Amino acid sequence: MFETKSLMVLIPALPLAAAIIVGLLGRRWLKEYSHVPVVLALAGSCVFSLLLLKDISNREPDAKQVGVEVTHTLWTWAAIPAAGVTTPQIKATPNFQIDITLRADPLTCMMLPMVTFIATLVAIYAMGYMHGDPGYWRFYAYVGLFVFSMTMLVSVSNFALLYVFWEAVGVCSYLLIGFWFEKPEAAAAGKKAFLVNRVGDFGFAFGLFLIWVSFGTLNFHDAGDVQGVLGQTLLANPARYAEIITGSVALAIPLLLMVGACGKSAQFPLHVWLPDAMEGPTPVSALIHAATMVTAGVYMVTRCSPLFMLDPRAQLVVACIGGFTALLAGLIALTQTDLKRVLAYSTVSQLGYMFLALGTGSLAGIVAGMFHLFTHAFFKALLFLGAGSVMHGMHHIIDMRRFSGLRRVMPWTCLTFLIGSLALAGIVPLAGFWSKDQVLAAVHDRAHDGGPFVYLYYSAVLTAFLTAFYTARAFFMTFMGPLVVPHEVGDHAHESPPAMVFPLVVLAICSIFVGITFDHSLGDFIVRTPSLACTLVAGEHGLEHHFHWDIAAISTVVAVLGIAIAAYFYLGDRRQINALTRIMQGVRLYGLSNRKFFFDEIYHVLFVLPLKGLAALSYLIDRWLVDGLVNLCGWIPRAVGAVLRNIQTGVVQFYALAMVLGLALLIGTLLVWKVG
Amino acid sequence: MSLDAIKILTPELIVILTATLIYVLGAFLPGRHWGRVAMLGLIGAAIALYCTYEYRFWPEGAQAPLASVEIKGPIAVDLFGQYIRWLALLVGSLFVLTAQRPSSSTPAAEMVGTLLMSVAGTMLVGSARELGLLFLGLELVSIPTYVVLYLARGDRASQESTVKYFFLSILSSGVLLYGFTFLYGLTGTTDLVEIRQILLAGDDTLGAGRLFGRLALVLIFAGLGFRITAVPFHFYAPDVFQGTSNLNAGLLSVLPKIVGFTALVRLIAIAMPGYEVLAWRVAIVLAVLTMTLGNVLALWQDNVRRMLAYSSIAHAGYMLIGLAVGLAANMEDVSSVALFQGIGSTIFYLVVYGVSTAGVFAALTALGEPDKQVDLLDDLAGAGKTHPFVAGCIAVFMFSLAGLPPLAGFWGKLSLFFSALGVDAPTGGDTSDLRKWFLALAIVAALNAAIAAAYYLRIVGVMYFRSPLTTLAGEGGRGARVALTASVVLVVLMGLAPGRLQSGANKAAQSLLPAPATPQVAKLP
Amino acid sequence: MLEVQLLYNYLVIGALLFGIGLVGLLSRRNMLIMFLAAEMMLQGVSLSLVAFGRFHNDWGGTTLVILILTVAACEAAILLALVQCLFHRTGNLDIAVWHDLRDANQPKFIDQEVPGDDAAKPEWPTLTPAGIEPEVDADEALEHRIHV
Amino acid sequence: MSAAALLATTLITPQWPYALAALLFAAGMWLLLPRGAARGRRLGAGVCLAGLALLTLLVHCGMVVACGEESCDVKWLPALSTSLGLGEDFVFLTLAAVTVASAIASVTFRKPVYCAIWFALCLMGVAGLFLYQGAQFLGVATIVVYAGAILVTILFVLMLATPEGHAYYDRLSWEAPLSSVLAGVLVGLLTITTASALTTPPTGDKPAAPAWLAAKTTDAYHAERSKNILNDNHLAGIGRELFSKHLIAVEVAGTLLLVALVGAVAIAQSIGPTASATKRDS
Repeated sequence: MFETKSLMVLIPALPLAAAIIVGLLGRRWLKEYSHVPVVLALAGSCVFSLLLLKDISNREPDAKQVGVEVTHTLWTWAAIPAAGVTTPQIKATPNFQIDITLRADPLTCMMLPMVTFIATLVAIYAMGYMHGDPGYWRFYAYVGLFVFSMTMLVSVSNFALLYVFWEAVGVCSYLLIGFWFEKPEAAAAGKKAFLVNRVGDFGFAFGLFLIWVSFGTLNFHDAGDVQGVLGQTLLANPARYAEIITGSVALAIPLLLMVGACGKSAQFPLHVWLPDAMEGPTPVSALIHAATMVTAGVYMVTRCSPLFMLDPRAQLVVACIGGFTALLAGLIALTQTDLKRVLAYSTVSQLGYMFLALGTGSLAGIVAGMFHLFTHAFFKALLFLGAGSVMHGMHHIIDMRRFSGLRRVMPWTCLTFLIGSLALAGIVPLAGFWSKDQVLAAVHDRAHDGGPFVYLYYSAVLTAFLTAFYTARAFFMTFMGPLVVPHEVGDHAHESPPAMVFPLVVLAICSIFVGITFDHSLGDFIVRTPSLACTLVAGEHGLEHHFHWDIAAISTVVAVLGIAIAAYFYLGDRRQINALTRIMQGVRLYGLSNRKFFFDEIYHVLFVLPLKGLAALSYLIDRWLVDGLVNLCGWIPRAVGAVLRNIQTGVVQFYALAMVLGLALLIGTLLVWKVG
Repeated sequence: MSLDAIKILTPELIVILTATLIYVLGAFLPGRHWGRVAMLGLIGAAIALYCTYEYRFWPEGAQAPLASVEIKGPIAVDLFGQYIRWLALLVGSLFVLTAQRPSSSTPAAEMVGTLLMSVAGTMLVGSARELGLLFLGLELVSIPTYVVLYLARGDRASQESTVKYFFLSILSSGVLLYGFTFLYGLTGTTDLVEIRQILLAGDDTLGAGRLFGRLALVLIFAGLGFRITAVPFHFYAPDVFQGTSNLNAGLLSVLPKIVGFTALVRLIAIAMPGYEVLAWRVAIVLAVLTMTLGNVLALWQDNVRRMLAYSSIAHAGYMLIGLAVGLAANMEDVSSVALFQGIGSTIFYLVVYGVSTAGVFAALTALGEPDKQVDLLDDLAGAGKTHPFVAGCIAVFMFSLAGLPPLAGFWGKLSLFFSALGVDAPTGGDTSDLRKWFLALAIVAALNAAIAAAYYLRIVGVMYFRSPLTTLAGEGGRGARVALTASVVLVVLMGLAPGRLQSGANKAAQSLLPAPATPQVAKLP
Repeated sequence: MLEVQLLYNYLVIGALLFGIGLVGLLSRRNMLIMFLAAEMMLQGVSLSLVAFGRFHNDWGGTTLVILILTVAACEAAILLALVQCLFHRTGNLDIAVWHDLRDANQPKFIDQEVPGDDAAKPEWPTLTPAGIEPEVDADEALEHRIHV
Repeated sequence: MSAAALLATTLITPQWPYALAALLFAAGMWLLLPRGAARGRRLGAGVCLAGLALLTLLVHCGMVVACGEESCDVKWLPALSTSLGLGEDFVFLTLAAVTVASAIASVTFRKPVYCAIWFALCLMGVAGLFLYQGAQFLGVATIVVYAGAILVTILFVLMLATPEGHAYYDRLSWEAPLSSVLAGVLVGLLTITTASALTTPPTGDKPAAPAWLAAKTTDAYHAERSKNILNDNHLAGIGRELFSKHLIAVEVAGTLLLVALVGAVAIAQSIGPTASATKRDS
């Protein structure tokens, strides 16, 4: 029905068009109907993405090709031509040329439907959630712009364009975090996100410079006689990579790219912005800060995996950053009382999982990371939307200590949140189980050889336990127990409107089935991506499927254990503690005879306090060391400026004096320093 | 020669005649017909623009009509001159539009006419090939500037800014002229082409003349450093910007930079072969000082114009990179690629910077009212809500100045950085040192770009994330709005398709030197 | 004199004039004197230019000096108008008055000590009176002439 | 070679007398500049004079101080010290002395009117120097344009502005020591540059004239010059040059004058009732 190339253009074009329409007409004319163009466009994009997926999955790589790829050049964007003269004596510098080229390959085709599908559901959800907000049209314009940028990010075929849309999604994220800009925290959070991301972008940009200097092009694909960085020619002959980039450059390029990925995907030490980014509207948290934009780093590392394969140290760094972040964020999530913040730290932790998988440097690991990205998008979006539903019902109160037992007033939300929680915790047969299993298996494979991966494996298992614990804790605190609602809400606690429940249900169904459905097929599909299909990454054998019973068993046990302990504390004890508190107020000595009270104290001292301490320590490191470094970097130029501004005295003759002084210095130097 | 010269100078003549006409009409027009005066200026600029189109430089083969005009004289007929002319007319028209509604104490005819005169001066500098004419062109930019500075507001601050600019400007003119003196003394001619030939041939008539040459180089750098606001010749900029109107601040941050860089290219990069080693080192030192100082001081400012003054200083630093590249590359070979890339990226950056800056100041003008301007950063608070269109445009300009893709400023910075990274050791020469210097320069520039983002975003943040403190009138006139819209369209267009402009700049840079049919360069002993 | 010696001497005189003008421009606080000093710098430049022109047997130097003369005239015109207005506003010609525009944290410039009017009444030469001594009208003593 | 050694070789040998002269000049300028009280002005004049005299010896009389291992001796460059005649020398030296001395006076006198008058004298000197060079037109033009037009107008404004003629700001200088030292350094640097460019220091006993000098001393060269720049029809030569090669420049100069005229009128017209009286005049 549609040609591949027109599909590739239509997918990003529709959201862009919708964003422009809403941006121009929304304020005056569309007003509360601003969602119409965006929802329609996103749904259209989603359909086209699926068509494209079908198209690409039907293609088989021919003999000359590594993997499957389709590229479509729209126009030449910029050209900094080397001057026309080239004489034999002059080393011709290559033209710096950027073509607007879209590409479709399995990796892109995996990302596109996921992004557009979740975006569509979030847009529908926001119809209920954002209803009546004065910036309704603005919200939809931003969302359209974001989806355009994100779809472009995954479909462009050039590092420069990747960088452009990398920034573009950052800008959209900035705008959406600061959406309620009258609120000081929101403005500050937007700024923080932007600034921390700049640090990452700085590294990324330097990585791009190095790539350009080494390869002479920024293209992924081959164009004419220019051999792309990830083009067929180089992939077919991976030995050339080692000739082009050698020594420290081979290490520097992946590390600099990883710095960029750390910024965008909120990895240690640049993870600090993501929890604060929860100041934005909850649909935004679900779409941008859980499912799509934050995975851009993972996507980019996967896309560039041939570059990461060149130096094992780079892989180790990626794995260590991932593993450490996963553990750190898991620990912090234990003690958070803000529902959205628990989920935010959980996102950081799960992204760490993905990087850990990518860092194994095996095809199975990369596939596992992408698979986890895929499943995580569904259940994390579900959880966030569920949290948003709670917020909607609780009049924007999200502190878990102020409500409980909401299962009675919000049955749909409760049910879908439960499914999401179980999926996140990794309970059979929900989505999280299958992907987490693959990740653990990939790490375990590397741990056979000993070395740091052994520790990474154990920390990953520990993280799985923590994940189950804090997820269950959040669920129990919110939905179980006696019905408590904040007094601001009064009797108005209610289930959310159908526009919000519908996406929840759809996502819940997806969270149940995407794992088991795509367990093998997703891997088989994306290994045909050129970057992954080359022998450098795929090795001799390609992808092999094993189901690791031992690992599945361990992860299940760990998850169940986590849930059980959470249940013990937050189902039973909370009631006990509440009752106890009341009794203790009346009868002082009675408490001593209550054995449960002792247990509680012992557990508290033995278990909760150290963890809490550890969590607090992590938080402190986070707060003072990392934030402090970031602040220091911002402080230095200001301090220099404070000193230098003293020369601007306002007296003309001082200025003239300084000018002549500069002149005298220049002349004096040229007399002494006899160059030229 | 004279008839041909007149033909070639048609655009300048038209602009000057329009200005004169405006002066004359100003004496007869009763009341305040500012709209008409600005319209007249605009028509003049448009006709002049059409005349430059006669020597269009977009199509490939269009150099032919230019080459056929063989003129030995003070006017260079090359694409470089055309590019500068075209740029001057473009930003000049934007400024004329912005000037459509001056304050009630400003005599509009004098204002607009004088403004056009300085545009004519800029155009003249673009194609001047002789020391005397070059000097007059520079003065034809700065003398009108004194006048418009004074006429802008008619209050104490504007008087102060005029007096500051006046004295420092005549000091710098003196220094520049002293540099001209030594250049003339070195070679015995005022014609830049002849100077180049004499220096290339190595028969400068003074025995130990190299000392004179170096002296000339440094003095010229110092004199023109004032125009381009290079540190330490930048001092006037923040004070003068603060004390004058938004329109004048825009004028001051664009036109002197254009003439300064044009003159530097013509005088140092082209006319003084054999002195590049000193020249590129001076340029690098100035570049590092200039961009760093501009950026760190901009972090502290609360006055919008003052902040933008420091920003304009920083941008001069970026542009000096391109000049340094051009100078360093020239060392080896006339036909060197990097020479053209360096100079080409500098003039491309001039376009990008000029349009963005003209846009910013047009927007600030539009937000204020004729007798009360937008001064402080606080005045802009909440503009995102009260004036969404203008605020959005300012945000675009800020992002462009900060160098965020995909706006024009990004390409400007990118081509500068690439030209710096493209400096390569010439074959056989031991200049590994050279590459290192330029790598360091690129890194410093990148760091500076990161610092700069902080204060550009601060403006955006103030507009969008704060609630208004004062009410912005938004009575700057329709002209300012049109100028602002035109600039924003240009910035976005240049961001989406900068290719032709870049290749145009490169071709312009190539046209500075005769085709490399005879690439032999006699090295000086 | 020999050509080279002539050139040498003129260049040094030019440099001296440039330097003296610089001192005046940098130190003197009267705006008109500052302008005179700046013109003196241009004189130095002109001398050097003419000397170079003669040395090279070329007209370029002379023509450049003529152009400099023109520009100096233009600058003088602007300056005089400007000084008129500035004087009208502040009542003096002090350049240091004009420093309201400066970086926000900078203190105001204040003279350390303003010297008093130390111009003692000079003794004017007087003619030996001859004939009948004229009566001096006190009102006719023109105070302002004392200091020119 | 280290930077310090470079500095030493560049600045100390044979250029140190120049540095000394410049330094004396700077010190004299500082003493001469208005500093509140009038003390030390005579000393300043003396120091300044000493510096200038040293400079004259070095530049005009071709004195070279060559330092050996143990002692320094003074030598004279024959190529430079040869003069064509005592009378001519005297005329030149007088003109130069008048010019420089009145220049110094014109920036150091406290009363602005005196400054302007000294400046007029300086202009006379410059005009004389122009004439001495054979630049007749410039000599006349300087007097007509500067002394006749600009200076008289400035005097006029001065009279209007400060009739009593002794304001506090005329008796104070801004950063006098720094600016005079800076100017001294600049003069020194320029002189040293000129000296090293134009003269070659004597090697051994016999000071050698620069080889390239020969070209400028030939009869043919002089003959050509007397046909060109030192022609009897000097004015005609300038006119031809100006209106052929520099025609465009002349036109631009005309434009510039127009702008200045209009600008000056526009500025002068703008004096309104807004003027506030923040008088700091004593």
